[in-house]
Amino acid sequence: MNAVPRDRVRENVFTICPYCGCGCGLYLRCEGDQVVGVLPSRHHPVSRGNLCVKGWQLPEVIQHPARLTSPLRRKNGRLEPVSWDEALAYCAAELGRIGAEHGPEALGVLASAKCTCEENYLLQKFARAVLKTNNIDHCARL
Amino acid sequence: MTIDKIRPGGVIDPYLPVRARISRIIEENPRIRTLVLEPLEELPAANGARSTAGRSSAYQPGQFVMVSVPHCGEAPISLASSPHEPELRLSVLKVGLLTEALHRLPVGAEVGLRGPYGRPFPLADLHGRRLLFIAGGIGLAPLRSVLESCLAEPEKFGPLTLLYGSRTPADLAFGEDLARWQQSGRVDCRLTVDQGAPGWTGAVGLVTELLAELEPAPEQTSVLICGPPPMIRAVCRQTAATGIAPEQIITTLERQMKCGLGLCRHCHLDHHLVCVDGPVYTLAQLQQLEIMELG
Amino acid sequence: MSDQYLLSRDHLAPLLRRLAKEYRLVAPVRNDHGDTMFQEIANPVATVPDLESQPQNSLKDFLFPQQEHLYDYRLDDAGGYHFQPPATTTPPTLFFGVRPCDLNAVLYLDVVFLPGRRELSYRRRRENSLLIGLNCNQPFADCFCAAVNAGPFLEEGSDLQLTDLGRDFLVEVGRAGGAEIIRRWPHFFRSAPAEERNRRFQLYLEARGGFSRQVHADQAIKRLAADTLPSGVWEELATRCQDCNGCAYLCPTCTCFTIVDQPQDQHHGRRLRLWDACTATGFTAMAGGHNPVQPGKDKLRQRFRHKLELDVKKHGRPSCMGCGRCVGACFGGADILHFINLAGR
Amino acid sequence: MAGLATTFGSGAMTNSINEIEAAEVILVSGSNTTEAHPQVARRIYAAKDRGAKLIVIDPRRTAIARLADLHLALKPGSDIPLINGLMKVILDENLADDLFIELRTENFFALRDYLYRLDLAEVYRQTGVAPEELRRAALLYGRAGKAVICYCLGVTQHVCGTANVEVLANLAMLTGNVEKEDAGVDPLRGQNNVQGACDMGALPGMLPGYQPVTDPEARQRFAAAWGVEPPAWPGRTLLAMTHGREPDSGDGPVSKSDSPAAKPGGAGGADQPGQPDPASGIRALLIMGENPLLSDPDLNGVAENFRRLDFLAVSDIFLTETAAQADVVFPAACFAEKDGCFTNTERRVQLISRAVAPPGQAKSDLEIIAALSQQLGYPMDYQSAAEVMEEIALLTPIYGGIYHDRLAGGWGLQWPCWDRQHPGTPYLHKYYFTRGRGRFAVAEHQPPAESTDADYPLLLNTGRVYHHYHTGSMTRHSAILNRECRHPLLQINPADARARQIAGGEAVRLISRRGEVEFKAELSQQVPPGMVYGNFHFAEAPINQLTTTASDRRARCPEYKICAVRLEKAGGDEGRRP
Repeated sequence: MNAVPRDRVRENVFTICPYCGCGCGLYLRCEGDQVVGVLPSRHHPVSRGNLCVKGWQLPEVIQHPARLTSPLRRKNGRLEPVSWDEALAYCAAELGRIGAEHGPEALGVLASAKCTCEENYLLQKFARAVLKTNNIDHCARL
Repeated sequence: MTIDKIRPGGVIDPYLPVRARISRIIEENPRIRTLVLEPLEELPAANGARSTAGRSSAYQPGQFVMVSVPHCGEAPISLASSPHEPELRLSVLKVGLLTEALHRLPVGAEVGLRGPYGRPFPLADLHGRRLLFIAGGIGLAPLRSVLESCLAEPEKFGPLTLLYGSRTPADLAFGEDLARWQQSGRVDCRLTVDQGAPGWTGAVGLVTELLAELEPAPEQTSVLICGPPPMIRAVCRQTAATGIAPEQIITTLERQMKCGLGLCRHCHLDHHLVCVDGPVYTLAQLQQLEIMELG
Repeated sequence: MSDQYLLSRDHLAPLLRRLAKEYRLVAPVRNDHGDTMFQEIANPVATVPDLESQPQNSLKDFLFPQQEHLYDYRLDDAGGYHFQPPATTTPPTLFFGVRPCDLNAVLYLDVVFLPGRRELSYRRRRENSLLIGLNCNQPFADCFCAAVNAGPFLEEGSDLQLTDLGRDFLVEVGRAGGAEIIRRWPHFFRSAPAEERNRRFQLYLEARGGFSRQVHADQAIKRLAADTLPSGVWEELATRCQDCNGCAYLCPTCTCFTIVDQPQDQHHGRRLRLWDACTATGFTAMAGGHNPVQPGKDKLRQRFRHKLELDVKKHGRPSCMGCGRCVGACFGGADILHFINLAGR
Repeated sequence: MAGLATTFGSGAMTNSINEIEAAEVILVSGSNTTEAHPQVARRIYAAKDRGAKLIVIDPRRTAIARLADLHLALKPGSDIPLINGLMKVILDENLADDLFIELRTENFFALRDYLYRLDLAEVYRQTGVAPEELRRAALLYGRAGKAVICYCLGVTQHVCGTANVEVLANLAMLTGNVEKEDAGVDPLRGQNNVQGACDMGALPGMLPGYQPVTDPEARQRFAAAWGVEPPAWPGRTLLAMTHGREPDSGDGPVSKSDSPAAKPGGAGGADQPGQPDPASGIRALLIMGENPLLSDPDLNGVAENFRRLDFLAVSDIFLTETAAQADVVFPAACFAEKDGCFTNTERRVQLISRAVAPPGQAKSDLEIIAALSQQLGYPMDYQSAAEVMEEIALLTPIYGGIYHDRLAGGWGLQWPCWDRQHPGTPYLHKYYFTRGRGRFAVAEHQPPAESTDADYPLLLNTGRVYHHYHTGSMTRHSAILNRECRHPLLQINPADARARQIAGGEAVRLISRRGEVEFKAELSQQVPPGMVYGNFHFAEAPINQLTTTASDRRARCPEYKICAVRLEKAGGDEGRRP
C-alpha cells in the first residue's frame, strides 16, 4: 500500500488540510523526506490562495519528534515498544477472545472523522464483517 | 564569553549555544533565583568585544545572553554579574514555562548560552559622575552588573546611591549583595516595600517616594533605572522633573527576543530592534520612539 | 547591465537542459491543478517552465524556508546538554524565470541576512545560487510593482536578465555568474543588435502602461512618514484581520521568524527555526504577560509601517515589492493594497 | 444532521462554500464562523463587502456577531421559538413562497396551523429577542431573493438539536430558499472528514451511503461483496460505547412530526430475533484516531467506563490521553504520509496524497486494519487506497462515480456522483428533494436538560477556539499555535465576575454536577451575563468533565452547549457549598 512513485521530484505535494471541514487544498513543500513548508493552492475552490493559522502551522506538527513511531503494548502497567507482529497478534487475540466469550456485541469500534474515507470504510467493514457487530460510530456530533 | 561558537571547519554558527554548568544557586526570594554558571567549552575569540583586562570580560554591564533550557527553547536574560567578577551570574524571575524550568534545575545541570548581545550601559560616559541606581524587583539584576563594575574601579565614579523597591519584605531579593554593599560603606542603599509586614522597619511605599526624599544634584547625577514598565515610566518622569538631562537618565527594556542578532524582529520598536539597538536606552532616545514604557 | 545578447526561444530548452547538468534547476512549473509554483525541474525537456503565470511561491521558500531544522539536542544522564546540527548539503541552484518583484525581494533578503555574518544557512544557499530573471511584458492581475519601483523590468541584481521579444529573448548580463554562463556556453547566444535593445525599452513602456489599477503607494508612504494617516485606518484593518499569518508567509520579503524546541522524550528533541508573523498577538507578548504592542488596534500597524515607512527610512525603498501575493489572499480584506487605498483616502 | 434528513432527505450542506459569497442575505446560527470555519467567514466578509446583509443568531457576541447587520442574542436553547417567530412574521407579511410550498413540500398546513396559534409575546419571553428585532430579521430574510442559512454545532448540540435543524429547514422551505444556487441550508461540519466518516457508514445504524442496516436488501448487497452479512440491528452509539450506557434524552415532545427516516443509531427495543440484550456492556474497544477521554461529555463517566474495559486498542499519531490508557497502541501515519480521501463540509470528496514516509515504524490505518483483519482470518488484500475506493463506489450509490483517477489533478467531486460520467453535485435538491417532497416538521420549544438553580446558577457553553483543533493532539504540538493560545481560558461576563470578585487572569474553578475544572478567567463582553464559555482542547483543563451526556433523542448529539455550573475563585474555599 501507499506505493509512491519516487522517480519524480516530489517537492510540492498537493493534499488536503486535515483540520476543519472546509477542506482547503494545499501543497506540502518537501526537501527529501522532510516537510519544510506549506503553500495554499491558489486555484483550489476553498483555499483560494490562503490558509488559516492552523493550516499554515502544519509543518511544525507533521514530523514532530513526539510522534508515535513504534507499536506499544502494556506490560506490567506500562506501555512498552513491541514489534508489529506482537502488537497485532495480541490485539487480534484479545478481540477474538472477548468476542467469543461475550458475543460480538461486547466489542465496540470508534472510527474517526480525521481519518480517510477509505480507512473509515475499511474499519466499518472490519466491525461488521469481521467482528460481526454494528457497534461502530465516530464523534460526528462532538 | 563570546558571540559565536565555531563549527568544525571554522564556520561560525551564530545560533549554536555554548554549554554552561550551574555551579551554585542562590535563592534570592521565592520567585527569584540566581544561577552561578561555569562555561564548559573552549570559547573562541569574541568579535572585538574582548577587553584588554583578560579573561571572561568580553561582556559589558547591560548586555544579555540567550539562555537555552532543555525542552523549553531560549529566552533573553540579562547578565547580573560584572565582567570584573570571576563568575557568570543570571538572576531569573519565575514568570513563564522557561523560567519555571530554570527554577527546577539543580546544581550540576547544564544550560546553553549565546551572546553577549545588546548595547551595554555607557560606562565610559559615566566616569566621574554621581550614579543613582533605581531598581524594582528583578530589575536589580542588570544594575547589579553595573554596580559591581563601579565598585571594582571606584576611582572612576562618583558616589553611588541605590534605591530598591520590592512588593513585600519577603520579596526583597539580592539580600547578600545588599548587605555587602551596605557594609562596604560605598553604596548608599535605601530599600522600600509596597506593603509592610511585621518586623519590617524600613520604608513603606513606592520607590518614587524614596526618590522624592533625595535631592540629587542634577548637573552631576546620572540615573540608571530598571524595573517593571510602570516604575520606569514614573521614575523617568520624576527624575526628569528634578532637572536631570534626559541624556543622563538611562534604562533598559525587556522584550520578547528569539535571535539576539537583530533578525527575528520580535523586539521591534519603531525602527529599532531592541536586541541590537538596545536594550539600554537613554530617556532622550526613548522620547524619540513610540514606546509602552513611557506610555 | 552592459553586455546584451539574443537567445532564440528554440534554444531555451536546450540551454536549460545544459544548465540542469550543472545546477539544481528551479523554475516556475504549472501542475495538473493549474497552480504554478517554483520547483525543481529534473528534466527540462519533459517539464517546461511556465513563463505565463505568476508563481504562487517566491524564492523565500528556497533561500529562507518556512521550517529549518537547526539542531538536535540531547541530554545525558550527568546533566550534559548537547547540540548537534543536522548534516546539510546545498546544491548549486539556478533559479530561472524570476520576475523583477521576486528578484528585488531576494536583493532585500540579502540586505537583511548577509551583513555581519549573522546568518549561516541563508548565506550558504545564496552563495550557491544563480538568478536568471525575466522581465514582465504584462503585469499579472494583482501586481503593482511599478507603484513601488520594483518592476515591471529589472535594471540590476540578477545574473542574467531576460526580456521576451517574441522569437528571441534579449539577454542582459548582470552579475558575474551570468557572465560565466555566457563564457562557458557561448554557442547559445548571439550578440543583440541595437534595434532589439530599443524594443526592450518599448516593451518596458508598454508594460508600465499595462497595470489595470492605480496604486498610490507613494501617497501611503508619505502619509506614514508624516504621521498623517486618515483616522481609523488601523482600527478598520484590525477588525478585518483574522490572524492567519498568511500575508507574512506569502510575502517574498517578510523575514520574521521564531526559534522553538520540540521535545521528543526526556532526553531528546530538536530545535527549529520557523517563519513567524508580526501580526500575531504572541509575537511580542512577554512571559509575564506584558505586551508592548496593543493586540487589537496595532495588530497590522507594525507590518505596514515596516514595509512602507521603516524600511524606506533604513534602506531608501519600501520592502513591499508589489508582487500582489497577499492581495486577495486576506480572509477579511486587510491586505497591503487595501491599506494603501485606505491611507490615500 | 438528522434534522435535514427528515425534512430534505439528505443531511449535508445543500450549497458549496463559494455560493455563500453570492447570497443576498446570510443567516448564521450557532456558528463561531471566523474561528471555526475561517474560509466560510472569508466568503461572508466578501459577501458583506458586496452589500449582502448578515444576520447572526448566537447568545455570544462573537466576531461574526459583531460583523452582523443584526445580531439576535437569544437565550441559550431557545432556537426553536425564535425561528418559529421568524416564520410567523414571514407568513403574516405574505413573504412565503407559495409556489415552492405547493410544488415542492408537504405537511405545510400543520406548520401553518401551528404558527397561527403562536404567540409572539411568548416567543419574546422564551428567547429574550425583542419583537422589533425579530421582525427586522424576518423581513431581511423573507425579502431576500437568495438567502443562505449557515449553522453549526451551536444548533445541533442541544437536546432538541434535531428539531433546531428542522425549524431552520422549515424557514428555508417557507421562503423557497432551497433548490437553487446561492441559497440553501448549510450545516458547517467541524472536522475534516466528518462528512466522509458518516458517508462511509461509520455509524451504528447505517451502512455506507446511508443505507440502513435494517434494510434487508442493502444488507444483501454488502453480503454479496463481503461474503458476510452485516448484523441486522443497529449497534451502539459513540456515547453508549464510551459511557457504557445510552445517554439520557431530553424529555417532552421534541417534534410533532412523525419521523419517517430510520432512527440513526439508538439502542432500540429488543424486538428483533437474535438481537442481544442492549444492557450487556462493551468489554473491548478498538479506537482509530479519536480521543474520547478529552472530547466526550462527562469525562469522569468515560474514564470510569474505560477502567472497566477488558481491552482497549488505540491507533493514533501522538500518545493522546486515550492512547495512554490503552492496552495496545498502534503508531499511525498522519495525513501527509498516506493516500486516501477526505470529504469536506460541502460534500467534496478530495484526494490526499502521501508526501513523506511515516516516522519510524508507523503505518497507515488502512494497513493496520487490513493486518488486524488478516490476523482474525478475514484477508483484506487491497493494494492501495484507490482499490478500497473502487469497492466503495461499487457499494455506495452516492459515491458511485468517485475513483481516485478521476480525483487526481482536479478539485475533487461533490456527491452525489452516481457514475463515472457524473460531474458531481455542487448544490442539492434541484427539481426534487432527496426524499421527494420537502417535509415541514412542526417543533415546539423544548427547554435544555439542565437549568440553572441556586447551586448551579450559570450556564456553561463550550466550543472551539481559532488556534486549536479538537482535542489539540496536533495543534498543541505547534509552538506558534500554543503561544497564541496557551491557557485554557473561561470567558466570563464582567458583571458575573464582579459579583464574585474575580479579576481577569485569575484562576477560577468551575463546578457542575459531574465534576470541577480550573481555568484562567477572561472577562469578556462576548458572553452575556449568566453564561460562561470555555474550550475543550486543553487536557490540563478538561472542560468535558463538566458537560452533560443529555442528548438529542434522535441524533444522539450531546448537549455540549448548555449545562448548569457554579463559578468560584480557585484560590480560596469561600462560597463553596457542601
